[in-house]
Formats: sequence, C-alpha cells, structure tokens
Amino acid sequence: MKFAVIVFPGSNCDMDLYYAIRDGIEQEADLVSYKEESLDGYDGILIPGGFSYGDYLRSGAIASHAPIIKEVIRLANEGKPVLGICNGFQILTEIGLLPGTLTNNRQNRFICKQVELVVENNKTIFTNKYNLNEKIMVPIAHGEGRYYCDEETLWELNENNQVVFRYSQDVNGSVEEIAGITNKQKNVLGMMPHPERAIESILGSDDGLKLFKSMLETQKNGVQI
Amino acid sequence: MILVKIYVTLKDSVVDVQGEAIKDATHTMGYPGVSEVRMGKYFELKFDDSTESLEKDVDEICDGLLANPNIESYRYEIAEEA
Amino acid sequence: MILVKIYVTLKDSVVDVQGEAIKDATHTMGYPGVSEVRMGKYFELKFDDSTESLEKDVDEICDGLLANPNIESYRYEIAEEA
Amino acid sequence: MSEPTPVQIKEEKIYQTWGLSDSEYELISEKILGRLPNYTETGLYSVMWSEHCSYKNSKKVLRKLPNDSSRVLAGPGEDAGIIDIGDNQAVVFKAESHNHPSAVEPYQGAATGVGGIIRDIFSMGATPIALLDSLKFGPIDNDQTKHLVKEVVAGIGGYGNCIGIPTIGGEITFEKCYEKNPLVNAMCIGLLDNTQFKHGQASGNNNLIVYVGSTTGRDGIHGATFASDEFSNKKKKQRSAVQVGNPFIEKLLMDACVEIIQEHSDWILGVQDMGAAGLVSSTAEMASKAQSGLMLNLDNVPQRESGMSAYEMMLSESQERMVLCIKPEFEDDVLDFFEAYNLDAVIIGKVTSDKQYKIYHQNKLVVDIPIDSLTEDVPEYDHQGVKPARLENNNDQFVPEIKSFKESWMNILRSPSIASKSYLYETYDSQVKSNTVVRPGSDAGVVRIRGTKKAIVATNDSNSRYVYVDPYIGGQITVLEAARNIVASGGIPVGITDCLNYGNPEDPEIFWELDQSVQGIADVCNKFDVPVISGNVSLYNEFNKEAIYPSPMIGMVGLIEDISHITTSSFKDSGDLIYLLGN
Ligand SMILES: Nc1ncnc2c1ncn2[C@@H]1O[C@H](COP(=O)(O)OP(=O)(O)O)[C@@H](O)[C@H]1O
Repeated sequence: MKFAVIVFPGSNCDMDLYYAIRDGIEQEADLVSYKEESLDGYDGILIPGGFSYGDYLRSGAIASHAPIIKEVIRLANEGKPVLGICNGFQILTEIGLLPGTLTNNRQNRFICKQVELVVENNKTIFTNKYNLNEKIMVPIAHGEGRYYCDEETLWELNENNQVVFRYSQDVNGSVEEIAGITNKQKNVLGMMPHPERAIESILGSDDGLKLFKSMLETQKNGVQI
Repeated sequence: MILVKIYVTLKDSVVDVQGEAIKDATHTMGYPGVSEVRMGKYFELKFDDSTESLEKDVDEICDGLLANPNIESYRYEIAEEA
Repeated sequence: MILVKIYVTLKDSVVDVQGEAIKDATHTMGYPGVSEVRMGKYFELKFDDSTESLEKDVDEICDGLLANPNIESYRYEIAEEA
Repeated sequence: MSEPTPVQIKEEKIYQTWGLSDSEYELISEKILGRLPNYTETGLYSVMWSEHCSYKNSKKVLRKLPNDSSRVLAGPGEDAGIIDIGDNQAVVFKAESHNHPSAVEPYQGAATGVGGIIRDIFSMGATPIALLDSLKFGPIDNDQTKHLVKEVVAGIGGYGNCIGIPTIGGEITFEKCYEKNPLVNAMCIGLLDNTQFKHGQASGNNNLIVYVGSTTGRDGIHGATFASDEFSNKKKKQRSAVQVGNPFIEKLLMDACVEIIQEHSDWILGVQDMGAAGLVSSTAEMASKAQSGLMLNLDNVPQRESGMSAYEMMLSESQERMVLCIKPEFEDDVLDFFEAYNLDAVIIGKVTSDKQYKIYHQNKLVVDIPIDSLTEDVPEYDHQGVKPARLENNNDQFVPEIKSFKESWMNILRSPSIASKSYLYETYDSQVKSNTVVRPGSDAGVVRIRGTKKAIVATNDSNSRYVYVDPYIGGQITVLEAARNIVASGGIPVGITDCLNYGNPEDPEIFWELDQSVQGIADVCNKFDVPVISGNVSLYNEFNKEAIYPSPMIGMVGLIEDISHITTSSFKDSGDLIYLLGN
C-alpha cells in the first residue's frame, strides 16, 4: 500500500507519520509537497499533525489554501482513505471534508500527555482491527483541540456512527468528548490524538498501530464494512 | 491605498475560553464590574488602489481565510487612505 | 450595561509574523492587491452600570492585561447598552 | 536624526551610555584606530566588547573548565560543542541564557531564547532533537510572578511546540532573589549524522557572504549590552524594541540549513547564526576566525523598516536570520535553494584579504576598522575576589526543628520548588519526532536515536542555595546532581554545557562566588573526565544592587548504549524492594 504524507511549510509531525508507515506497518510512504497538484498513484492520504504555517491565524486555516488541497478533496470524494491527525484534523474541518471545528482547549493552553480513548466504531477502514469499546492509550499534543459543532451536526454524527474515538474523560472540553470523527462515507478520518506516536511500546504505547494495520487490512482484503 | 478594517468575533453560541480567562483575570485584578468578556480578532488589510471589486474580494478573504464560518462572524469598514 | 470595544494592535516597529503569513496566503488565494496585513485583537467587555471611574478601569485593564505595552498599543470606544 | 560626530562622542562621553569605559574608548581611539571612531564604529565596539559577546570579565575563570576528552570533536569557540557518540554520529549541544529579555517581555524573551539556542545547533549542520530549560523565579505567591511564570512557560512552549522539537526536561525553582531578575536558560541538543561539520568561518578571498531569513528591523538594538546591564527601578524606561520570535520561519530556516550543510557542503564554507549583536557579531566572528577581512554592503540587507541607519542595521537583533559564507561559483545554486524554501537570501558582501572590516551604506564607507580589533583586542579583566562577609564567622549551623514528621513531609511536598511541575511541562510537546523514551517527570529526559540501539539522556540542574552557602562545594554539588540524574537514567555522562548566572563581577564578593563555584565545577569535571564543551555567561543579574544567588546551571548529556538499559525514577510494582545506596 502506498501512502502520501502531505508536507506543508512548517509541518513537524510529517516524519513521525512517515516512520509509522515505513517501520510500523512496513509499507511505502512518500513525503508529498503542498505545492504538488496530483496525488495519482497513492492508495491513502495522510495529513500530519503538529503545526503548519506556524498555525498562525488559526490552526489549519492557511494550509487549507495550499495547491495540494484540491487533490485531497478529489481523492476523498473518490472514496480513497484520508487520515488527518491533529493539525491534519484541523485542516480537514477547515476544508469542509469533516464537519465542525477544532478550537482552543477549555484550559486555554497546550496539553501534551497520554490519554485514554474509547473506540466507538470499529466498523471503519481505520478501526476494524480494534474491538468495539476497546480502550486504548494514545498521546495528545494540541492547543486547539476542543471539538465543537452545532446541535444538528452532533445529532447527525451520532446518528450516522461517525464518532470513531471518544476520550474516556473530559480532556479539553470537546463536545461529548469527541476525539475523532469520520465523514458520512467513512473514508475520511480526523482525530486529535496521535496514533503515529503510539506504535512502539518503548515510547509509551503501541495502541495506535492497529489503526494503520486496519487501513492495510482493508486495502488487502477489501474488507466490506 | 485602501485600508480595510475587519473584525472577527466568535458566535454567541460558542464558549469563548480566552474571554472567560480574561474575565476571571479582571476580577483578580480588582474589577468585579466586568460581567462579560469576548475576545475576537482585528485585522487591517491594505489594498492597492487599483483593486476592483473590493467588497467581493474582502468578503471572499473573510469567508475563506480570516473567519471560520462555523464559529465566527465578521464585519468590516473600508477607509480610503493617502 | 456598558459595552467597551477595545482594539489592540502591534506597534509599527514590531514585526507582525502572523500578518505576514496571512498576506502570503491572500496572494495564494488570488488577491495580489493585498499589500499589507496587520493582525490585532479585538475585545468586547461589558461593565455593570454601577462602575465608577470606567475610563480609568479600562485603561488599567488594557495596560495590565489586554495589551502588552512592550509591543502593542490599544484604543477603545465606550457604548452605552440596554 | 543626525548622528553625533566623533568629537561629540568623545567630548560628551556618549560611549559611556553604551557601556564602554573611558579606558576602553581610549584604547580604541588611540591604540587601535589612531583616530576617533565614528558613531557606527563606536556602536560596533560597544556591543562586541560587552561582557555578553566578549566574556572580558569571565574568560579567566572559564579557562578553569576542562574542555577536552577522547570524545570531543569541537569545544568552546563554535556555535556549539560536539561530542562523538560512535558510528559516525555526534551530538551537538549548548545552553544559553535569556534572562534580561525575559524579565522585560516574558513571552517573547523566553521564545526568542529558545529560537536562538536552536539556531546555534542547526548552524552546525546538526538536526535539533531535544530542548531543555532551566527557570528561576521569585516566590509564586504574588500575581506578578505568576504572570511571569505563565508567560515564560507559554513562550518556551509556543516556540518549541511550533518548530517541532520535543522539550524533554528542565527545572524550575522559586526563590526570593529572582523576584525582579528571573533566570531563563534554554538548552538544545542536536544530532550530527556525519561527523564532518562546518566551522562558522568566512574564509577565502572573494567568497560571498549570504544573508538568509527574516528581514532586519530595529528590534533589540543593544540587546547584548543590555544583557550585560543591571536592572533597577530607575531604569524602567530602558527598553529597546522587543524582538519577536517567528518559529514558523525558523522551522524553514532550520530544515534548509541542515539540508544545505549536509547535502551541499561543497557550496559553503561557513554558517553562523545572527544572535546577540546580530550582523556585526556573526560576520566579524566568522571573518576573524578565518583570519580574513570582510566587505559588506548594507543596502542589500532586507529591511523591514525604512530609514534605518548603518548603526541600527549592524546592531539589530531581529530574529531568525543566518549568515553563510559560500563559494562564488555556487551563488545561483544557493539563492535558488533558499528560494525553494520560501526564504529570502541575498548576497550582502564578500571576504577580503586585508583583515579590515569595511561596511558601505548608501554608497558611503561607514566602517573601516581592523576586524580582529572587535574580537581579539578586547581587554580582559582580572578581577580579584573577596570572600563574602556572610561566609565569614558563620559557624552556627541551621538545625531544622521537626515537630511532626508528617507535617514537615507535607510541607516539603507542598513547596513550589519541590511539588510536581506537570502542570507546566504538559504544555510542552515532549514527544514530537516520536523518539522520546522518557518524558519530563523523571530524573532526566531520554530520546532514542532512531535506527540504532543508542539513546541520549539529558538533564538541567542547579541548586543556587547550596552555591550561595558555599560556592565551591555548591559548584561541585551541581555537577554531581546532574551526573546522578544521568546515571540513574541508565546513561554515562559524556559532556556538559553550562549557563553561569551571577551578579555584577566588578563586585569582589560576587567575583569570588563566580571563581569558587567554577573551580568546584571544574574539579568534579576533571575527576569524572566529563568536559564542558559549550556554555554561556550571564552576569549583572541584579536589581537595585541586590544580586541573585550565584546560579551556575549545568546541562549534562549522557549516552545510553542500549535502550534496554533505560531506567525511570518511578516505583513500578507493589512488593518491589526498595534499597538505599550510599551514606
Ligand atoms: N560558561 C561557559 N563554559 C564553557 N564554554 C563557554 C561558556 N560560556 C561561553 N562558552 C563558549 O564560548 C563561545 C562563545 O559563546 P557565545 O558568545 O555565547 O556564543 P554565541 O554568541 O556565538 O552563541 C561558545 O563556544 C561557548 O560555548
């Protein structure tokens, strides 16, 4: 399986994601510049976390105008898997592939720590290797990670089973402890926690590995969700 | 040169965590009369005089970049400048 | 209720790193006519009607909290409200 | 604004307000130049001859510190020192203080301190892999200190998180003496994947000087002399324009510099960061080290503000700027290379063979001085120390009175310097790059070296109370504490960087503290064969003539040969036995 890791000016978790693919699931990954205008030939698109453009103005706001974004939208609409982690999640909401917004943490400061997540939907291309309601440890590192959406969107998210991960506890004030959601078609996942930082137990947890393995599994065996 | 002043504010339905932190701080500072604080952003953009369709451009820049329509609204003023 | 609108802007001598990144983004979006962007903060504070010495309080809150006198300046408007 | 004439500078003693003494001014005008220096030249001397740039008051003391071992590839004298860790890899590290800027403008002061120390590392071609910081404030029970702590911590996190370097450790202490003069020391560690490194040199006639990065504004002018100044109530107004950090640009600059040094080393001769005293310090040091001269044309310097004088441009401390010395045949390659990173790069001058520093501004020669005179001719002061009166006849030992063990225990745990700091360090991204094996909260932070079994362990330590009570033993204790932290984490100490934070060295008692504590540090370093490969001195940390405690900070780096040897400080399982080692 061949992944594109999108690199924006100032991206800083691009390599983490690259290594998660290369070392974690031993697949191919390319770092693809924000300037590119084609993503042909890739089986999955990964938008890394950290920062982009310094996160000036608002996390993800400036990145959402980069040339590559049109292609990300095209592939998402074609049904290719698109995963946005942290800043990647923020970008996916900014460009409208995912509903809602990530805004300042309730504590009004950056938080970096290991948190517990609950897998709320294991019937997605990203989570089929997890058990339903499985509890996993994954780190967070964000200042603008509080998920917010209006009542109607929230109702839809729940109705369509789009909430994939929730925090076990309130960590940043997100509505209903939402940590990660998909689009309606379930081929685009955005999540604030960093699964790519949780693929080796020596770094504290390898619970994130199954997420990448799920993507691979789906690709290989065409698991029908 | 045309100067455009743009004000972006959080919608009322969105909790303003920065505003709340500031409100608490004003009370600590000894100003209990502050009953609400909302924090927004303020931009000054300068456009070349030659810019046609200024209002359209400003609207697009606000909608697409400066404000996030899910949580924010904006308004602006246009001022001619030397 | 008294509404005070406060505008905090970076002093001209201070580099506006966010403003510059925003300016570049407007060009990428196709608005080359944007020649300068400065980003500031905008606050709306509500005070109880009973507040005496309003201007003094606002000045102190601005100096001590909302604006960083080393790099920012501020101005404000007072509006009576229902 | 018209600049004072050379005669006015002399007669009105304007140089004094910039920190030059009468005898220093005389040395410059009579011995070095044989004429009166003009306004710009006087400015260059005042900043290059400040303690911050020249170490004129501390050099003699610094010589006590050992700086060699079988692992040292480069010691003091470069932007940072380098230690061999085998397999053709090396670690590069340095610590730097940003005390005065942080006192004046805590967020930006701390942020630009982090930015500056990161540039020192990547200017060597090393990839930064970890940050640490050592902070000292007054008691946390007042609003002003709380504000300072909040802003400093936010500034460190704001910069480090954005650029994507994990903050893996540090320390924070609260003590009355730092109330008006907080200490903000930051340390950065980098990894060199190839032990071929670039010296910060500008050599070879006609080679070009390239300026890369942010534009130059009037920020931080006289920051270096300001850093060598004392604070007092009276001088509240003394504020130069504050430098503002731009971690986004620094990230681009970092990636570009590491790449150009590692991939295109044939293009370049030297790279240096524009830190304190910006353009003058970086270019003069590069040329002087290479025994060359330099010609600069300031009209090419990218400027953010209009009407800047030569003096202002040379002394500006605008952040995120680098200087490179390149071969002329690669001019286009270099400029295109930076263009691809969206970074401004321009040629601002060239290397000459006459050892003169010649600066042109608006087609006029505004500086023409021997380049060595800025770096080599600085007078060195030999201060005499006097044992502080408080340490004489001080035989009554403090005997703690313990009424209730439980209560004392709780009080200890409750004291801000001892209590958990997680609230603060959780605002730092300690994991970015996915190499952090031990995060803040243990004895020392550990980052593994991807692709090997090795890991680097690092700690920042200081205990100024001990140093205050006995500078010599306190200095020893500081190194020992750091070494214990490294060893307890599974590493072997391989090198030290330091920040020596003290009061005014012209006060004999303070000089004694400096001298004695450095002696203590040196003696332990020699005993352990751990060299001090880089560091920084911050003197004049005083407020209204009250000095801080003598506060040497030791940043120690250790090597863990096998990541399976890493140990952490927490208790693991119930039923495990607890041993007490030592007396
Ligand atoms: N306390 C110290 N111990 C050891 N080396 C030091 C100390 N202070 C400064 N140095 C060394 O002296 C050199 C010059 O330091 P400095 O002027 O701070 O560097 P720069 O300004 O180029 O960042 C550096 O190589 C630094 O490592």
